[in-house]
Amino acid sequence: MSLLEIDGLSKTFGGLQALRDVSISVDEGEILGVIGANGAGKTTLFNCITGAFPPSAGRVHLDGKDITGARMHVLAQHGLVRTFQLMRPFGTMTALENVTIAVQSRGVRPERKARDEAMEVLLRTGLEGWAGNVSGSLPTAVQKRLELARALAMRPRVLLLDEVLAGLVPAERAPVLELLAELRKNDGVTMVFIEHIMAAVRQLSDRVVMMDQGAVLAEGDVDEVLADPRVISAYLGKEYGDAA
Amino acid sequence: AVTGGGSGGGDVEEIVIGALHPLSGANAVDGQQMSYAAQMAVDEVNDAGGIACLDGATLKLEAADTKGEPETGQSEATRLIQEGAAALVGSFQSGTSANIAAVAERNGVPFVMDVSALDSILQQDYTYSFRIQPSGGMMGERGATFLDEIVKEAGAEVDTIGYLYEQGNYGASVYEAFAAEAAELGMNVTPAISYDPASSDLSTQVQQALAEGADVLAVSGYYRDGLLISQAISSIAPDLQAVFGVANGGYDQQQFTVDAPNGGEGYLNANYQIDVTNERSMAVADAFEEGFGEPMRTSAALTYDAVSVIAEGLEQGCSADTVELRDAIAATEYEPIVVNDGPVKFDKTGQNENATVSVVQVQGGKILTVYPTDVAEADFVFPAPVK
Amino acid sequence: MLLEVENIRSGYHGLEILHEITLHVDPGEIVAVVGANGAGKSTLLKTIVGETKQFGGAVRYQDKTISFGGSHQVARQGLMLVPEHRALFGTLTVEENLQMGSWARREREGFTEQEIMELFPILDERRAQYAETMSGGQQQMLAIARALMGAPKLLLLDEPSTGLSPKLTWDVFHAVKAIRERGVSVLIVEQNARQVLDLADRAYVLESGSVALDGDAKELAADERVQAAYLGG
Amino acid sequence: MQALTTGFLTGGIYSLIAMGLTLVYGVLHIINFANGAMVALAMYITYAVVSGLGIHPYMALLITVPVMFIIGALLQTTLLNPIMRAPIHTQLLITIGVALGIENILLLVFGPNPLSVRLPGNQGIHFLGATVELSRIYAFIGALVLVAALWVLLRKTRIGTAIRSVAANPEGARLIGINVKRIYVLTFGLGAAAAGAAGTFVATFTTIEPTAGAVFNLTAFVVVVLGGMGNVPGALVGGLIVGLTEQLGGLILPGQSPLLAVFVVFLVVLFAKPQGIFGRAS
Amino acid sequence: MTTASIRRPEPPTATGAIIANRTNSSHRRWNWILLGLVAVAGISLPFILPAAELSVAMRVIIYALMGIGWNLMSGFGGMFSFGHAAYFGIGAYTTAFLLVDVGLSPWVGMLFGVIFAAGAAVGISYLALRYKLKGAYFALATFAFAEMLRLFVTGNKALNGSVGFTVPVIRGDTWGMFQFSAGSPIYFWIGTVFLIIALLITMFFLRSRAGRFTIAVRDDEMAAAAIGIPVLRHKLIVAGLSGGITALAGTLYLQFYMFIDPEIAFGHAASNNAIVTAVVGGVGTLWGPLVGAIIVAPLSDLATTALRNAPEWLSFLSGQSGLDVVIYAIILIVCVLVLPKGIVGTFLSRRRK
Ligand SMILES: Nc1ncnc2c1ncn2[C@@H]1O[C@H](COP(=O)(O)OP(=O)(O)OP(=O)(O)O)[C@@H](O)[C@H]1O
Ligand SMILES: Nc1ncnc2c1ncn2[C@@H]1O[C@H](COP(=O)(O)OP(=O)(O)OP(=O)(O)O)[C@@H](O)[C@H]1O
Ligand SMILES: [Mg+2]
Ligand SMILES: [Mg+2]
Repeated sequence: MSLLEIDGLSKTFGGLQALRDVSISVDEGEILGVIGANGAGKTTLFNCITGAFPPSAGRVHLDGKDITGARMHVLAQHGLVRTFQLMRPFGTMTALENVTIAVQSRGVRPERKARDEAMEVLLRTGLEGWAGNVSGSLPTAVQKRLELARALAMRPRVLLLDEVLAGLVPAERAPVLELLAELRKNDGVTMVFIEHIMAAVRQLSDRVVMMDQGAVLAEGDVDEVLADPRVISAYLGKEYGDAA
Repeated sequence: AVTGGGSGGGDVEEIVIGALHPLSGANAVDGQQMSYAAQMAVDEVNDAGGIACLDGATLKLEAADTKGEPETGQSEATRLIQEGAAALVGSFQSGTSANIAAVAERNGVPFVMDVSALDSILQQDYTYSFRIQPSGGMMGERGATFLDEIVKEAGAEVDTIGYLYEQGNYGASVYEAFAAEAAELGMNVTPAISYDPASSDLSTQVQQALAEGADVLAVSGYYRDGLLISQAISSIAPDLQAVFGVANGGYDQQQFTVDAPNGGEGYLNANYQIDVTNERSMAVADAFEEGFGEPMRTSAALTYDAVSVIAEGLEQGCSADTVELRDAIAATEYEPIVVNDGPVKFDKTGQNENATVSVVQVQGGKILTVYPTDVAEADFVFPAPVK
Repeated sequence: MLLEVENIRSGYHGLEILHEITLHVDPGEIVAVVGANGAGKSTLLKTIVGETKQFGGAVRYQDKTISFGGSHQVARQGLMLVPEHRALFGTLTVEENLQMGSWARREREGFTEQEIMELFPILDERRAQYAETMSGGQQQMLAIARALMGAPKLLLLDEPSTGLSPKLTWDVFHAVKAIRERGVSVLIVEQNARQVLDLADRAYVLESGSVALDGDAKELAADERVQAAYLGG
Repeated sequence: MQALTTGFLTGGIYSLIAMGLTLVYGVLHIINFANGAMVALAMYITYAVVSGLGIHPYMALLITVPVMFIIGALLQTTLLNPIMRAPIHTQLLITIGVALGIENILLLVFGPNPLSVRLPGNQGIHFLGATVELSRIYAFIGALVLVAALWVLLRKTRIGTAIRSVAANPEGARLIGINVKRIYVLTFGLGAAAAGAAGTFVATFTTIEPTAGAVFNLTAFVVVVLGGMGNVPGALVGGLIVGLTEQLGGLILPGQSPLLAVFVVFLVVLFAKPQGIFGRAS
Repeated sequence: MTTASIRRPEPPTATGAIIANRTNSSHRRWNWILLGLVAVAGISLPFILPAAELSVAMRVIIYALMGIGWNLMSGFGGMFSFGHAAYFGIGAYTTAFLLVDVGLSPWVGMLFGVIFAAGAAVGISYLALRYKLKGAYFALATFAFAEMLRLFVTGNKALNGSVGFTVPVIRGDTWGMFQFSAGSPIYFWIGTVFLIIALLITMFFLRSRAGRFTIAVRDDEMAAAAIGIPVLRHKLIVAGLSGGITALAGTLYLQFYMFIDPEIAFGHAASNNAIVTAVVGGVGTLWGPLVGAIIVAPLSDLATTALRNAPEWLSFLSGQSGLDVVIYAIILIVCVLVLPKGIVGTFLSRRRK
């Protein structure tokens, strides 16, 4: 039985059909990459899974339990945690406070203990030096990593990552990729990640789903999907095919 | 309690009277007139040699702006008392007066209300508050009586009275008293329509009030809404014998004859008024107009009377001590410049028991007192259909 | 020299982000600026157009000095920035966005509307669509097209490929080439160092608010320090 | 019938007054608490012009509209432009200050006596079983003309598109060469000019007092929200809804303020369509 | 080609975390010191101030309570309320009704007032949030609720309609009935206690987990939900606290002025005062509302007094009604233009540098 089961999910905004009958299942401990052109509905898929807004049709099961339309904070408490494509730090708080809050929301008391744990997460994500800085004016890359740190502080079982690498230069991507690999290995975290950077998709994912205009166009092994002519024409472009 | 004035002996040189009026805000027109009238009354006493029995002690007026807000009224009243006011006059808005009355009571300083119709202010068992003008209830009741008498004298027949009143407490209390009295006198008040004085159009309400074929339309409201009603009436052009204001704040203003359609010709209003048959009243009114540049409103005349009552109390009681002054005012009888059934005399709640109204009518662009006959300057016209 | 930046210092709320940066752009050039996140690339572009306050130094465009708050004036002189977050008029249609782009055009020669539509055919199809309902990639095209409508002499692009699919990234870089072929100079900031160094004539590497390296783009691409930090992975 | 007709015409007046409010909110995102006071100011200008020069009241539009435009532009330049980035409550506070200032300056200059402006030839006419004054019908037509004029300005002219651009994204507008502050000034000026036109029309059938505009503040807010904030034709429809609700509400709930019915409708609409009746979900 | 080495972005201060903790605890110490100062001032002021100024001092306290209430919901909770008159009015009216018509002590009335106002705040906010109202729409919805209450009370006979309530006068001091002789310093002392309680509530709230969560929700709702914080619950908690504190101001107002009517209680002037106080002092700061109240509450009196005792060459100005309000308005505008973040807000952001 798969851990996260998405079944026939659809979402319309006014006249726009952002998701059409999307069915995906993710096994425990698996890393699933999601690719697709801009506007394909990838972020919307995350939004519907995590209860940011209810899907128009379809069901989502986590661990066999129907979680369709459950509220985001409840899901987070059950270990279904996401990051945001556009960073959303608590801008008036320091980096440390941002993470401490996440630890506290798991019920960790007293504050000192929560702060110590948060500091560990910052160390792990290489953010320890920024702990005391107000998060709103941190550089984009740091905010990006803070986004990840905050999610990790929730000790997720399933982590939904929305373009965590976008905006990082290659040298900065490597440690993040390492961290994610390690998370799977040591903590057995299941991950679904949206990414436009193919190198990362190749390196990290066990399986890839390609979305186009709200629907799943291709699914399967990374190399298979990236070699699919439909994927090349809709997403990668022929130059990519040439270059590869 | 803090006492104002001096030590109550005869060695007082200057006695402070605090005047609290809305010098700004929506009712500043009246407030400014009233403040001026208070000064006039004070000047008159001083010019005549001050308070004789207190060795010619002079009066000093401290005017304060309530802005029409109860809390400002309260803090200004407190300040005036702290600065030694022996008595207060004021204040126009009932809410503000109620508040000042509480302050006066707690400080033991007499407070003479000029204008403020709300019946309940004097139903708190206060001992330091007095009121010159008739209460809302008194005005409604008298209004009905006088209307009935005018109709009878004119030999006309009025069965149905449509009634429009502003929904606030003033409109409602006047209307209720009027309706009760009218019922006794055998007139039908139906329908009675209340309205929001802040509305910008009242034609619907006017039409409703006329729905049962009213012979007379009675109106209790303020200036602005009164004017809107007159405009609606003139555009609907109903078949009315008369429009009869009951304690109406608009239909006895000179400005109304300028603003209203057709100069408001024929409009009647039963309200407290300056006594135009009294020479002293007219002298005061003339002096006022000369000094202030505008005709004296009745509200200002009431302030003049209120200050004069205090002066009278000082003279009678021979003391500026607030407690003694209170007793003196309670016992005073004073001939006012407004129409009154005899001298101003306070009952035990502090209400001027002789307070009454008279009926005015717009005739030839002038506002003339027409009833009761003994204070009238002209004959009433009835029926007086308006256009 | 079209644009000359001399020892510029700037930042936010009194905190200095850029330390004495000097660079220039000649007519007809594509100049790239690469650098890590937070290096101050966007700040540099914003400072050039006068959106962000200079603490010291000077920016000269066509030999005229640009000062803080002058962005609408410099746009009229043909210096246009397409910012990181595009700043489109979301509640206006594509057509209206383009129409507004020519606000500052004056008498300058430049792309005609028709030429722009040829460059970005998708926009022609979507003339009546509200800008905010376009997908990320389309919005990026529109933002560039809108700037081109103003007939710029120098176009500043801030990370035009961020968040775009590989295919759209190619499209955008093609467009940049086409723009240069029309004689418009381009100063482009990019994360995508490999592609941009391929495209550019010269490049600057920005680090912590200072220029760490500069020179010919191809040479920089071959530099091992650059390769390690920006081209690896 | 009377209620319907009156409601309709009153609604026109409300939308007339709300027009400037909605424009200013739409572009500047400022809740202009001083809108009512500006209407009052325009009424006094109308009065001064009519009684001073003896011209027809509607001719006063030629003066109130440009004068109010200038006043609005000055207010924006001096008071609001410096704080355009401040949070909404800070801007609100400035407009509260402006409202207090205008109302009390009027009191100082013109004194507290209510004034009025007479419209020559104004009379009641019968119309669909109801009686209405001509001046109100003219005001209604004025509202229609104003809506049409603003709509054409915003939708069909280059400067109008520029105004909408600034509303949509000030930074983007600046980057393509639009002088954003000047557009702000222009817009606030237009808002004030709309208040000016409203003031002149309303002056012909109501008494002129410093607080005469403020009594419309509440309803104007409601109208603006109903119509969708920043939506000019929406303000017209919102105005009509409020006018009708108020009149009919007065019939249904006698004794209660008719405004109560208006607020009930207001909340119902707000909850059903948070962006106003014509608001586009974003 | 220059030859500087290539580095990864480094934080400006490697010891950021330690600094953050230090400033935090020094903040806390300052808060206690200031609170002590408030207490000392509260006790001693009646002995220093002339009695006439005591009513101004009372107004400072009432404004401060309203500002603190508003600030909790709008400054820390991020929900811009334009209708705080509703809670102020509920506090005053509940007390007045229970006192005059039922004969209950104002202390009891106060308790009910606080409970009702908190309930109303929760209810109103729930409705507005449930339907996803934001920013100006949320503000106008709260405004509409306050107006509806005003109109409802105005038209309601059982609540004395537009007349309002007058507190029956009792001679002498009675703690039980919360009434003391006019000008008694006890009012001020009680007010000071209320003020300190409100400040303590704010302080402890901000320090508590719930408070931290609320700030997180204000900074970014979606992100807060994503890390498991129940957004709606925290918004409602802070709205309730806010309503309750504002109701305290209502009761205090009633007992001090001994009169309430619908316009005072529910009119938009009350909402405005709460906002003005907080904005002038500094929105989203602990001490902002109190500082704002100290400036704003006496302002109109100062303007009036200044005109009353105008110097010779300005004497033509005195007696001009409305002028004092104009001056008040000008001072207010200048205040906001010069310090858009408010007094405390500006002070804090200066110090941060
Ligand atoms: N709240 C919303 N209201 C209306 N339309 C929306 C909303 N959210 C997303 N959309 C639309 O749904 C479609 C899918 O958007 P989505 O954000 O899921 O794309 P994406 O695949 O994440 O793209 P990108 O790679 O650019 O982030 C787009 O056309 C977008 O405009
Ligand atoms: N509006 C702002 N207020 C305060 N600090 C800011 C602001 N914008 C940027 N910064 C800070 O300035 C520094 C440089 O930011 P800038 O956006 O210029 O970097 P960048 O090189 O463009 O990075 P990225 O690749 O992430 O876009 C960062 O530390 C950032 O936190
Ligand atoms: Mg996305
Ligand atoms: Mg950048």
